[in-house]
Amino acid sequence: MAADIKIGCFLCRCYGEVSRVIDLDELQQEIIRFPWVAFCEIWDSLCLLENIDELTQKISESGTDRILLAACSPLARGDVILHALERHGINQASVELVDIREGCAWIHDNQPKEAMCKARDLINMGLSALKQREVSENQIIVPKREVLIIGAGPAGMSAAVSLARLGFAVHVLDRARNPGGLLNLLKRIAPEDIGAEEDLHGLHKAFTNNALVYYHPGARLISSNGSVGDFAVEFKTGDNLHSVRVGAVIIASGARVMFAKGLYRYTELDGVVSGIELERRFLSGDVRADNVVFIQCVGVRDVNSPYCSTICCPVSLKHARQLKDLNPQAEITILHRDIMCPGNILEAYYRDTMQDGVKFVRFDLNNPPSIVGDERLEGVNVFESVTGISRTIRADLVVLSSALVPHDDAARIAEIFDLALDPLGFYQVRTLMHPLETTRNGIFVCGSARWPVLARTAIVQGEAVAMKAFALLSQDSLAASGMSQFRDRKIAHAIVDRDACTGCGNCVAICPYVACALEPENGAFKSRVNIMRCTGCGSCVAVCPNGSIQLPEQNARVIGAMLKNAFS
Amino acid sequence: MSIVNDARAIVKKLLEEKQLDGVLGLSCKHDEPVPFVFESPEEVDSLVLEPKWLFAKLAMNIVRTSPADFRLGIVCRGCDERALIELIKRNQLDEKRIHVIGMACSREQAEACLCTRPYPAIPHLGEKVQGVDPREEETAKAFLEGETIDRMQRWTKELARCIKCYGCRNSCPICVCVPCKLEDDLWVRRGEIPADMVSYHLIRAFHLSDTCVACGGCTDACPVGIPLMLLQIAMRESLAKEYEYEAGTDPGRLSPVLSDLFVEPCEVYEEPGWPDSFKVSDET
Amino acid sequence: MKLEFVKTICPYCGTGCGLLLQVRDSRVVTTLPDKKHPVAKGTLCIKGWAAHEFIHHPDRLTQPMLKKGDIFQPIPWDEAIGLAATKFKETAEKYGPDAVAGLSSAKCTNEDNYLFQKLIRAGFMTNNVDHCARLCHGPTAAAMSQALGSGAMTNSITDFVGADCIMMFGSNAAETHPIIMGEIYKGKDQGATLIVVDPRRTEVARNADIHLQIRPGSDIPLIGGMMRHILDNKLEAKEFIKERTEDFAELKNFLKEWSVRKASEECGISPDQLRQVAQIYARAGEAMIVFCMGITQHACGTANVFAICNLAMLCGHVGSAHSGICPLRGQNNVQGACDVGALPNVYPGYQSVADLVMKDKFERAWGRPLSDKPGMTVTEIISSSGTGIRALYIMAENPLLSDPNQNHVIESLPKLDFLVVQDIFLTETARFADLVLPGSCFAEKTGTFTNTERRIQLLHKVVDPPGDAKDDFTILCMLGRALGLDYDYTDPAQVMDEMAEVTPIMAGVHFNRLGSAGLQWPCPADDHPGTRFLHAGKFTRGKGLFVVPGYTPPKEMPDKDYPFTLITGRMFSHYHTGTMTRRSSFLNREVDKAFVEINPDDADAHGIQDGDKVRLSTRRGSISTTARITPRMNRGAIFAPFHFSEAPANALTIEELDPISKIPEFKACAASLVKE
Amino acid sequence: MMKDLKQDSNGVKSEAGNTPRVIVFACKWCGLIGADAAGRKHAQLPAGFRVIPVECASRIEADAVIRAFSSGIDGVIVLGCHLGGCRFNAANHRTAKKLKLLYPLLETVGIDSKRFLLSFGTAHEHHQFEDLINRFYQGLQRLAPMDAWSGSYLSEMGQR
Repeated sequence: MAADIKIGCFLCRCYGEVSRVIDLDELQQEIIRFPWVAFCEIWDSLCLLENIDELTQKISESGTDRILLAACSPLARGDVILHALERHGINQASVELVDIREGCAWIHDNQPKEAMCKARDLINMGLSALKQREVSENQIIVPKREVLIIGAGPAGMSAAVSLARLGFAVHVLDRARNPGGLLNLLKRIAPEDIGAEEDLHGLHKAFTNNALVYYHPGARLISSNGSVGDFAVEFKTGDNLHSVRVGAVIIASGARVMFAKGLYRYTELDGVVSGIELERRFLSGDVRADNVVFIQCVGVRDVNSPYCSTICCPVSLKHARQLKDLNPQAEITILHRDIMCPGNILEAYYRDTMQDGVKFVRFDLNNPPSIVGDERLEGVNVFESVTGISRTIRADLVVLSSALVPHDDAARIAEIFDLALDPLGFYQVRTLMHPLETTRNGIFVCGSARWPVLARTAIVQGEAVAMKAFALLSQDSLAASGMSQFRDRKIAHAIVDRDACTGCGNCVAICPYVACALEPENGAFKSRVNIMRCTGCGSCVAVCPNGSIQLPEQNARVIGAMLKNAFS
Repeated sequence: MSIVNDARAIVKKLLEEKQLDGVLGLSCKHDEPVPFVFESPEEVDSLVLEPKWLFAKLAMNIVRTSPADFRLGIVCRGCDERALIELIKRNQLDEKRIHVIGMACSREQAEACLCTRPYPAIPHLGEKVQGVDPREEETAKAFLEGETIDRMQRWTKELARCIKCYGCRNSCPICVCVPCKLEDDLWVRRGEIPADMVSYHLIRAFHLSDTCVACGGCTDACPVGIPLMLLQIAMRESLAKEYEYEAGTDPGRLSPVLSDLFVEPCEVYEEPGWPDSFKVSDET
Repeated sequence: MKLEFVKTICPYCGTGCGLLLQVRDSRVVTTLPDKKHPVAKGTLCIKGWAAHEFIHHPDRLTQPMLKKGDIFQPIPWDEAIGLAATKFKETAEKYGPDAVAGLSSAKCTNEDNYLFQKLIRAGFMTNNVDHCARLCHGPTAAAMSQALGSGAMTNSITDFVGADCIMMFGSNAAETHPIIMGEIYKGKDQGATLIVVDPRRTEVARNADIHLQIRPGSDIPLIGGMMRHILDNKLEAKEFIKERTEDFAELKNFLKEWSVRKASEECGISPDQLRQVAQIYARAGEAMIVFCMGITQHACGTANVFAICNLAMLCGHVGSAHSGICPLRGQNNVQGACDVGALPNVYPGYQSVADLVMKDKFERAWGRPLSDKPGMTVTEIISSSGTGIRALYIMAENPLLSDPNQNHVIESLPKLDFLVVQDIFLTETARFADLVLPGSCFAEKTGTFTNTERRIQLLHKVVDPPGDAKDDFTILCMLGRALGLDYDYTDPAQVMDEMAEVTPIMAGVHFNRLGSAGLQWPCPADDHPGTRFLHAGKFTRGKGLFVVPGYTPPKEMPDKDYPFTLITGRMFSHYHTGTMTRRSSFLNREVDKAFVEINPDDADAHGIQDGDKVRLSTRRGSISTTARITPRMNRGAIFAPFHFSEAPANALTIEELDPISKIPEFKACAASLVKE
Repeated sequence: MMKDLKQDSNGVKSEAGNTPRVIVFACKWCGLIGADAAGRKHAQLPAGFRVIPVECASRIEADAVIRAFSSGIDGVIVLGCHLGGCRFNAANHRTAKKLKLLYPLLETVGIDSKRFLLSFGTAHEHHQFEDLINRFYQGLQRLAPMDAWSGSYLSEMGQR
């Protein structure tokens, strides 16, 4: 590291908050002695507006290349200062913020001697870190103003429409022949209880005749390259290959209705049908049934697929009511484990259904209902977990409510885009805080691809991701800034020393963002980091056997120097 | 004795049938066994199997410096085979270009090495014998058991003898990094013996935590007799316990510590009011 | 893809570990330990692992060079040899035979050394041949051969395992002979008490049971005190003394003056500790003494060794499997070089030149008239350059860095009429040469090395010397023939056979017998298995001789101008003058700059911080180096390694010679240290 | 190092009332927020610990922890986000697994596992950070000092 580096120091009294515990003047005397310290000043405060202007002026005049601020924690006012400096064109990487208020003065104010000595150490650590720090080079790209949407269900369509409305061209890939996704199979929609077509109408219209929406029916994804701001995606419709360059990708590939083969003698007895079949009968209009039994939680909420697909309860309620409308005398029983109807609207929907005279019987997982009847359906035997009585309910139609399961091609798409799937096979979202982001920057997920949702929610989510994509692509340029830090503070991304790299592949294996890749280089392999993908978490640094991959801003020498000066 | 003859027969056959371009093994002309690449069946008569010799790194260098179509056979023991597999997993070696002629070690050898698995996946030579449990062995016990403070003193005493010959690293079949962190002032202070003990030895040991095949090369190569291999035992055991993972046994399986908890879960210690902590802070 | 491994012997210290050098397209690419080697058993030290690194270094000399004006110009071999021969002849005729001298090398094989000393002796009829043993174990050879009859290590390295007490005087084996240290630790683990006498708190000292941190150069008082205590408490081995030694009375007499109290004051050790140590050593069933430069490199070096011999004989701890006296030889073949007579006072096999019978024998063997006048030693040769000595032939030595008071050497060398240096690199010394001959390194020659335990081991040629360089054997033969000697050997084996004829102790040694384990001399007959330990039952000289050690404290004691005692020595990653190790990237990375070790309190007192540039001065000269602050130094003592030509410790050392063996006092001189 | 040596005799240690020296590697997203929160409520903590902020706990290589111990530090804490809530897409899972392997090693050479704490999920929970530091210190107090390493050996080597 350059030994001739000059560091300017500012110590903040914070109007006595710090200085009543720590003797800053003494510190100043010590600090100023270091050859690499250009100057050291004590201010009453650094964070007020006028301070900041003064500060920036001071810094630019002093001509020092690194700045140390000994003040409060970044969460208090620290980041305000850093952010302000950034705006004045002072790279945050060249500024070190040492927290001597929350981190020292306030938690040790009953032991000033130790606090003093700790403050000294913290500042030493800061200085040594500054000396060792490097600044990672930055890569700017101009994002493509187009978006790729996979799937044309409610989610996909609404996303497409709202993006188009914002003036973005969207390519929508659909595995089906015409847009609408699962909605096309439905007659009515829960809980609003309106006709699917009429509900869809507006969306459909906005979608189909829209100059900015390029709809590719029967499309099949082939490959993807690049990263946030500029993805190159190839797909086929029929035999002809298309390739598009887009700035962001929205995955709205939806989910699949479970095929309950072998459960409750489904496909053995004609009387036993799935919810989706019932829908078909509604559409064709030939539904005749006096005794109908619905069975909930088919194939879900058990050890194999331990999740609630959330839509089945509302759907069954919807079906029950439709049947009641057709035949008010019909005896309708819903066998359930719990009725999942969160929120006021669904709750109301549930109550109304009860009032309509639909019976609800609770069973439990350990002895589930069984179908009675040999060649033709006679009834359903159920053990009521509430009363503990087991009885047989007559039925000429048994409906197995159909759960949604991850779509078959989810895994394929995930592979093409290097995305992670959660243990159930739905798309992994980044964290609680980033519910619509997948594990890769610039790729979003919405609708039932992310998690089974009702049409309305899917539409809302579609609009939401549209906004996300818009926020991303409406910037005129993207920097490789990893994840946005507190207040969008720029953070490091990893770089590889190609000479030292042994090509062991640890970084590739561990990178949570698939940012590392191995490239053959005269016989051996060398790792390379895609800095647009890299978020600077540093996992790779920790597993690199010989430190050939580093985060410049916090390279091993920085950590080493801080350790060395931690207690001096 | 017969093992040697079997070995020679197998190697001869492989070479005659041109299945391999060379076989790496020990050649003993005038009573000095040295590593040698047998390329013609005639040479094979000088092939011997003792003493225990680790060929993995050597094989790597040979394959790297030989033409791309050169296929190398290696007459090696279980530990050596596992080392080869680890090297393959780390892209240091192309598995298509090597062929292992596995040899099971004798009980004596196993005891000498404290080897838990003294045989290769497929023992072409010799009879599989039961491995030994290092924790049963007396000297090992002294280093692995007893009070913390005793172990500390025991190890300090041993490690304080280190003469920093780098033999443990050089003889390790899996240490291949150039440059090596151990030569970096940042991690290990240079120019002093005993080597900056805690850093040198623990960093070395930890770098091999999920890679060590317990071949004992480090112990054998230590001039002052520090039983370095024992540093690895506990870590290997914990990997086995948590993930049923043993380095070098499954070419297809990456080290579990490189994946997240969804893929390979491990026991997470939960302390009330103190989530996701990995250790008990106090018995009270 | 041909993979080739050649077994050979490590070129560094006297332990003589076995190496396997891997050769790929006629370059040595790696070093591996030799698992079958009797001493090393498949282990190596840091230098051993890097032994191959300097072999193909670009600095290697590739052709003979003649100095014209100030610059060297390459010349063909025949010319070079012819020139050398004529020059030497002229000088000998002009100024008489004793004007010619040769410095042989402990880095070269026994065969090379034999040919070299024969060349000087038979070629010019002078005994002015010596080598660096003078600067390490000269006193050992002198004293031990006088007291016991043989100057060599009495036992084998593996014998440390089994001793009850191991006492180390002035040896930092952990850095200088690491593999031997391993054996010593083994011995300790098997129950031996390890006692270390050293003014520095070296790694050895830290790992010892007892560490006596004596004042530099106060060994005789210490040993005197011990012996006195042993006598006072009747712990001496009366039988042994009566049966096997003589002149005991004189020792007794001498010990009168060394009361334990006086002794302890002299060496700065508490009387109790001194007594304790004496008891441990005397009571031990079998006890080993290890000693090294700390004993010998003093103006009273020979006396020190006498003292050690006395101590050992007093307790009867010599001449059995696990008790003896073990001087650890520094150079890989310093033992051999002495054995084959590269010394001014003896012919091969320690046969005195002054002894007319021997002279006669060798005159017949070599067919040339010889001189019966003992020749000059290294230090004398250098200092009388230009006066006594006119032409000098240096083979693979670097006196400029290895000899005391460098400035003096620098003045002397140019005074020579003619200086030939034969080496593998253009060493600091070679720069002063008129003629430079490119020699070969250990990997480029066949021959034998003799390690510190008298084990004669075979090394095999691995690669050819670079460019036009020739192996030393060939060069010597060419030169010999040019001087009209019968040097028509074709193979080093013939030389070994010739040696066997004229040297009884090696009479039974032939290449074909050496195999992988080698042979330990004495090996008087072709069927003799070699000797593991000496003096069994009877000393080589007959009866062990007690010689009174005359104690002289270090010449230069610290004073107010030069407040420190400077100790020079080696450290683990470098070797002697660094010619080879400084050119091995791996070793040089470990330690790349000179340093001086100083005690924290002293540092404090002089306001020196770790890593500061400091100026280290003595009355001879001064160097600029870096301070390394470590508690391993006593107050008042500082330590500087002499490997670094940019900060040569021997620019500082005093040229004070031991009266008998002429060894300089490297281990103590007054110095001052100031921050730059 | 000169400085360090003085530390041993009469430096910080005595000055800081012999409070054990602890290094805290805290991830900016949780550990640091926890520390900050503790600071805001003026929680009184032992003064012997120094926080080194990192982007994510996953950046901490075991070597750094080992280096800390080898320079005579009495304890090391690594703080990351909840194992469910890593900002970096479960990067901290790898840390958890990797550094967990350090316990057996430290235990083997006799560095008590109480000296090393690997904890996930202290964001915004000042009581937790406080509690954690205090209990860690209680743990340390109960241990024999690192002297076998730091005293007899390290100090002789002139290390801290």
